[in-house]
Amino acid sequence: MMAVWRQVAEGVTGVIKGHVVTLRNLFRRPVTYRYPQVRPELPVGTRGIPVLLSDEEGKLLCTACEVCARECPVQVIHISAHRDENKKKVLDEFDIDVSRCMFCGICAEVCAFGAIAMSDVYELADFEQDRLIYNKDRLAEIGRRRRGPIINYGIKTEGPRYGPEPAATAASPAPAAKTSPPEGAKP
Amino acid sequence: MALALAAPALAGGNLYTRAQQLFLDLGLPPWIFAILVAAVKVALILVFILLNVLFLIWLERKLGGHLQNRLGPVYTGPFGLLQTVADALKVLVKEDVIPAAADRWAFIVAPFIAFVPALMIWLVVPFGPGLQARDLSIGVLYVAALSGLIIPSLLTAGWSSGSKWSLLGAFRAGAQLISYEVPLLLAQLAVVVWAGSLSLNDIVRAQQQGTWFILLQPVGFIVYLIAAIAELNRTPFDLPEAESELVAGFNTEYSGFRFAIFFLTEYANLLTSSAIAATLFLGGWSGPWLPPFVWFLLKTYVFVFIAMWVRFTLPRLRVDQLMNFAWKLLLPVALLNVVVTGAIVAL
Amino acid sequence: MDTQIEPRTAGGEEIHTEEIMVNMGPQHPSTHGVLRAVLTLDGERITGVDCDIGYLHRCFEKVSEKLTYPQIIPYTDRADYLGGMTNELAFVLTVEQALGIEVPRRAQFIRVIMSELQRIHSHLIWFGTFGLDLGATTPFLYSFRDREVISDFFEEVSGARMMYNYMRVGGVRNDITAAWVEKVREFLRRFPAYLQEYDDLLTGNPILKARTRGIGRIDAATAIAYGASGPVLRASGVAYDLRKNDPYLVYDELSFEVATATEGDVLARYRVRLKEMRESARLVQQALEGLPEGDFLGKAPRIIKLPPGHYYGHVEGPRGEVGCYIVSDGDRRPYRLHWRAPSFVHLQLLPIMAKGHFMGDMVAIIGSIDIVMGEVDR
Amino acid sequence: MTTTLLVFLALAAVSLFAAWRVVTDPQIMHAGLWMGLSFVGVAGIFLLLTAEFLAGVQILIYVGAITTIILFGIMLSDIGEVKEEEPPLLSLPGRAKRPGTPVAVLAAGAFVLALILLYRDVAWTSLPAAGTLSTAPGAGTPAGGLWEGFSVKLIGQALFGEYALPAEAASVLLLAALLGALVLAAREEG
Repeated sequence: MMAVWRQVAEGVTGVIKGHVVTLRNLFRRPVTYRYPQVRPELPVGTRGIPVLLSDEEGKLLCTACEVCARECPVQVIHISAHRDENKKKVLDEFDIDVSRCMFCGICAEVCAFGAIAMSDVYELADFEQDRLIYNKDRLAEIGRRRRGPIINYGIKTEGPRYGPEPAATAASPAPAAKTSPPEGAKP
Repeated sequence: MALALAAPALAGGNLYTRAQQLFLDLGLPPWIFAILVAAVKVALILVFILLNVLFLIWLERKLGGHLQNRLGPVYTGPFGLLQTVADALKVLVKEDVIPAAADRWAFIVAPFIAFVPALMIWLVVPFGPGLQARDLSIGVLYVAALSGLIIPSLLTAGWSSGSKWSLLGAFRAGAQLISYEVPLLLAQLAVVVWAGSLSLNDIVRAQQQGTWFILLQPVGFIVYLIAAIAELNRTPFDLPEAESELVAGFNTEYSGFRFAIFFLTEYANLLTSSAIAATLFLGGWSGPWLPPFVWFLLKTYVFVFIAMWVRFTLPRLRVDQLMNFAWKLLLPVALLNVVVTGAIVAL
Repeated sequence: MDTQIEPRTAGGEEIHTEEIMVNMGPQHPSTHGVLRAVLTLDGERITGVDCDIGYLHRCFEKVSEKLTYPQIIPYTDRADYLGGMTNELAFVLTVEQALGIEVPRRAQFIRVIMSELQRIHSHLIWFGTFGLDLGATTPFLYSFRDREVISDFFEEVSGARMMYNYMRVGGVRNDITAAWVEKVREFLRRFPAYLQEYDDLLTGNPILKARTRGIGRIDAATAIAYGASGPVLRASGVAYDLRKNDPYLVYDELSFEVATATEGDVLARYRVRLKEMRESARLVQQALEGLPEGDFLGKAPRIIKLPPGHYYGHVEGPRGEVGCYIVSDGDRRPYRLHWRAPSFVHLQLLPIMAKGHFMGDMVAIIGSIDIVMGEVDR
Repeated sequence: MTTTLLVFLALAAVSLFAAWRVVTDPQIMHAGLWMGLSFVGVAGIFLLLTAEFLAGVQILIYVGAITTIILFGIMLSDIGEVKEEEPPLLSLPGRAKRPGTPVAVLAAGAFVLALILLYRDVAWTSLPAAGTLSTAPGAGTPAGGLWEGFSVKLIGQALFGEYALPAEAASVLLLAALLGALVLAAREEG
């Protein structure tokens, strides 16, 4: 008989405790925010779509060596180039099919010239599938538009980097720059 | 709500007699006037219910959001207040799908079998002194009878959809509603015994003279609370439409307008149960300082808040546990409560 | 409560009622992905379960045969998309073992931190969806609230919230910074309070206990026979944990308990996972304390070619033993890659667990084995 | 008086039409729903006669309980539609013939006759006389009917006073039926 009563008491306190938890949370600040108006502050090095970087004069850093196209696991990079009179490769086309890209960042990683970086652009929905194939002009434009430093992650990247140099050593990302968890993350 | 506030003037006040006089002067038969008055009353009640249901749906989402550390609806209107309106418009322009396997006739009729009684219940709810469409002497019985009509509706809906999920949901709904109606009625019965009348108006007046029945009938109130939530198919008793088990139960196949009717009925019933709870246990419209109608609304929303709070806290019961709970725990407690109440009243 | 079906007889003859066949899924709110379970129901009782899988098949193993080893790493994230870090680890460890690469100590510690954060991350999702399966919506949002913090950690260090592509042959891709470590410490300080909230909200709830106790019971012998691992096995009373039984990385230097329970039912699995979250938090704490200075990425050949042979590596993922089996013919690409997915193994237990229980229990059982369909179908 | 008459006629028509459909609708589920409608109509007539309690009980028990049980039964047994080649149990003149039809008509006629004979001698006027016995003022509003507010009390007094024995006998009978059903159902479980 005692056991039954204890069980009942346990059940009632269990239910009440649960209600206290939800009621307490009713008066906390919500953790969500009005997304398109309020935007999350992305950490440096977030992997959005890969973009092409340019130097100070606005010339693309890409040399059309096609390493990225070869290393891309999903084969979404298409490059074509021709040789100019000095037998130097000139980039004609550089397309990324963003609809199939999986944002793994390998292209940026393997690029020996630091010509590709992962941007912080992630809103890619479009009404036409064709528009999801980004050509070199669009990619370069996003690359110039970047906000904050783009860190070309990677193991072997030592080429020139566009944007301010991060504080840490070549390979370490120093992501401490300006991140903060979304507001209200602390209960 | 403002319209409903104007009702006393129409129902009992000066305006009523003057209007009546006007009609008699015009030489019209009195029954035309009676019908007109009835129509006005019905219209007022309909407006009241629909406005409240719109608000309730918004409240449920907003409250749920904040209970869960979310914002809830924010984009449509101030504080997202127009979200329900937007949703209603969206639902109404949806394609009206009747499944090929469905029994057309019953499929179409089913939502209305629940909807019409849900609105009719409000004929006897006392919004304030004299603010009642009709003070039936069998008020409590009337409410019980009409709220029971939802069962055939759900059974019909589930059966006619021609879907197994709907059928299972309908079976569950039928079994659950029948089971929980018994303790619900017994909880109400204890109040009736104490007040000595079935009329909702009398019950409010009895509480005005004495104390609120929640103090005299705490057990009855808890039984009512639990059974009412079960009758409303709300978590933790939302088995008929348990989305993780039955997809959406009896209304799996419903869409568009008919789905809206079911949705509306659900919230109208929540409002009804809350209003009845306020009337039976919380003293109805009685209270100091504020106008009676405001008191009535406040008390109604206390119950609404509890129902929503519970919904966002508890997990769902299993179907056999639901039955066990009704028959093995709730029913004996409710019966005992009636017996004890009867003994106290008799002494 | 006895929930087994008893043969219903009257006058010596068995009475048969018509059974209903129901397709649960492939699109169903609680199948955690696209799983189709064909249920045979006697009223609400389940008399048979027939799982139909493959709706999410993406040819992971076949595609891997056409990819170089570094290219496979992002694919492993997508097998069990809630356990990316441990999946990558399983693959990377296998390759390292084949090549005989020594991984720097700092990288090993970082890998432990990531694995354990991943475990907490995954169990938080499980907690939320399990609550959702039982009809409680609020735990889901609370656990996601807390999970987001870990996602932020991952994003900061790897650049992605789910598909990390973080582990590398020979180490990890990026170093962790002091600021990051401090943030994780802060999270770990708050984490017990979160867990307390979950306990108050769900664990102590009598409805949860009634719904889970004695449901979906599986005994140790059956679990072993079916090759179960992870929390499903440990909830049946077998204290088998690869972190203890076949220590990899630096797990043998860290102290933690293997969470076990003996009942083998849904409630036991629930308890084991909650306990594991606590233990994982302890592990992260220790790994942060002991984090040595040094390289985070060791020396690895530029072009990775595995010597011909068969290699198997495994780690303790959030769901159980994640195994990677590579057959190499000496090329830059594996000749064959097989992925041992714990969810796939545990799904085989579903018919045994579900038989004789109610429709509503089915949902709790699926929730308790914590399947990820991406991993089942691969 | 015209309003009452009109409403009565409407309700009677609905009830009769529904009742007719109950026996003619080939889809049994629909027949069950028609039956519910017929009960609702009868409840309306009760209400018209200011027998509110009876109306409430009619809805609660006949529509809320009996129709539900019948719908449940139909759903569980999966009878579905009566096939075209099988004529409905009761066929109307002109449709396919059923040997049972004349018997059914005879039985129904006899039942109606018996009811008429039974109720012919009931002194309907005794009700107001009983009303004077009730000293309680009741709660009827001025707008209510003559006996509004009294009927529940009267019925209660009658049930637990004069007719206590029959009422108890009926409840014992129901209890026995309930237990019987329980025993039958329990035996199936083995």
